[in-house]
Amino acid sequence: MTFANEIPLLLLLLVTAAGAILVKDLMSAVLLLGSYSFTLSLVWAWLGAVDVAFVEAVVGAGLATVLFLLTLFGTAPKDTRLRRPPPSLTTLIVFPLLGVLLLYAANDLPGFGDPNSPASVHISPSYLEQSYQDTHTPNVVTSVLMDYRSLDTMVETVVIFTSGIACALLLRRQSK
Amino acid sequence: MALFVFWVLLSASFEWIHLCLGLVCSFIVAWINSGHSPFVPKSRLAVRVLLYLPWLFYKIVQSSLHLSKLILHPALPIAPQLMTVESRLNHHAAVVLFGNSITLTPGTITAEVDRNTLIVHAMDQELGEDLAGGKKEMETKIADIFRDVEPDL
Amino acid sequence: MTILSIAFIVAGLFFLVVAAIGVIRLPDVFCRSHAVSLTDSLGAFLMLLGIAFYEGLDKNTLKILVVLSLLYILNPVIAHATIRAALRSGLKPWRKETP
Amino acid sequence: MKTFLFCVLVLLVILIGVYLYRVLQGPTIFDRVLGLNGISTKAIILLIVMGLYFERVDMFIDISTGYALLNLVGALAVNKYLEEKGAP
Repeated sequence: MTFANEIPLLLLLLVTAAGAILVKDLMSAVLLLGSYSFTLSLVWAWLGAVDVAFVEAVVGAGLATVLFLLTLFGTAPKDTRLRRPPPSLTTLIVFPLLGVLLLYAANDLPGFGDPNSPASVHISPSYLEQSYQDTHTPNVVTSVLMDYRSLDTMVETVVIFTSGIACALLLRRQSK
Repeated sequence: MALFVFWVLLSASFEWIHLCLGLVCSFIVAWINSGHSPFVPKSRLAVRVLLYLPWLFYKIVQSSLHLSKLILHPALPIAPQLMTVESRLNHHAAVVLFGNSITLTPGTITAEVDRNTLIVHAMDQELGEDLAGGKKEMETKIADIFRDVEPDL
Repeated sequence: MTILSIAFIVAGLFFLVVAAIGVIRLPDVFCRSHAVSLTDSLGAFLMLLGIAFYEGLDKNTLKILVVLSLLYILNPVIAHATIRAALRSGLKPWRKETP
Repeated sequence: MKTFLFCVLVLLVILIGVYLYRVLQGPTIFDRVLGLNGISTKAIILLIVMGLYFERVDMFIDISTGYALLNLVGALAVNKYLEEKGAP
């Protein structure tokens, strides 16, 4: 079993996610989300994706927590209790079905770290071999993100920047 | 300067272009933040603080053992209390160092600082006594560190 | 060297476990924060010292020491901020019932 | 040594679970903040031990430094918020 080592971490992940949904207080939900992304980035680090772990820690645990807090600071009414309606019949049917479909589809994916899967046969080696000669960036992830896909990354950044400005405009406190 | 040392420690690469970049960055950050820091560290002060650290570590070990004994004790014999400690330190950095040392020592935590009066939450009577009596020692040491800095509080 | 580092790591683990027990057992925020500070100050110190011994002397060890000093500077700040917020929002410290 | 490090890793994950109990259970919001602080300290140690386990300490140290700083930012923001608004 390849995944035997990650099971405790994944259990923690499940517990934090469920807790963040089920907890009644918005503030506690924010804190639970913070610990969720700490755990998630531990999982990434365990799988060896250090860059993703770093981004997860910075964005999830640092930035998102502070942004959520700012939102709460600007908007939270006195009573922050959530009243959640019970799930409807359609939800109860559709979502398990969707989960089963996804699991069924995941059966066809190549195994984790399989050397014969299409991605690791011809795409990854060529990136790994040529990216340093092409771009002179020692980190392959950075070179893929910033050189091969630079337009994509730029537009992504523009989208995020725009939404950030919109949020800042909406959440601006009236100084009167 | 300290920022530059920090940069070198973090990047740990000694190619000169990285070093120059770090130098420029640390100067920019220092320039932006200049005028906010309440005190400019002097080298003799830093040496004295370094000499203070082993003693602090000894205190930390001592009170850690005491606290773990308290926690593992089946009857949980704790008597937490709030106490007010008035120090005679008259320097911002000295009070900060004092509060930080108190918090770092297990069993006592600084809860509120107002000029040089600290409200401290202590775990039990003995640790509290330590603060009133024994930590006069800590205060004396810190006052000794800051003895030739003019007071600003 | 390996034996020494294992000894340090085990000692650090002991303090971490004690702190976790304290976090579960102690009655209120103020007391629990003492347990957390126990972890931060001694447990982390011993663990990281053991790891640094195992690594030997190179730049990684230096970085471990940087992380350690960051922990030592930042964690009291966090503990103090938490306790101050708890105190200012009107939480009363737990007291043993005196008859 | 490898096995020993693995045991240390598992034990640290269990300790994170213990703190998580405090975060989930905590009667007041400050308990949760405290638990989060404990979790992130454990995560820093866990990352470094993990780096030792994979023998790539240089990569993992950087993340743990980032963790330590982010932890400070997050906890200070939470506490400022709580100080100004009062506990819910």
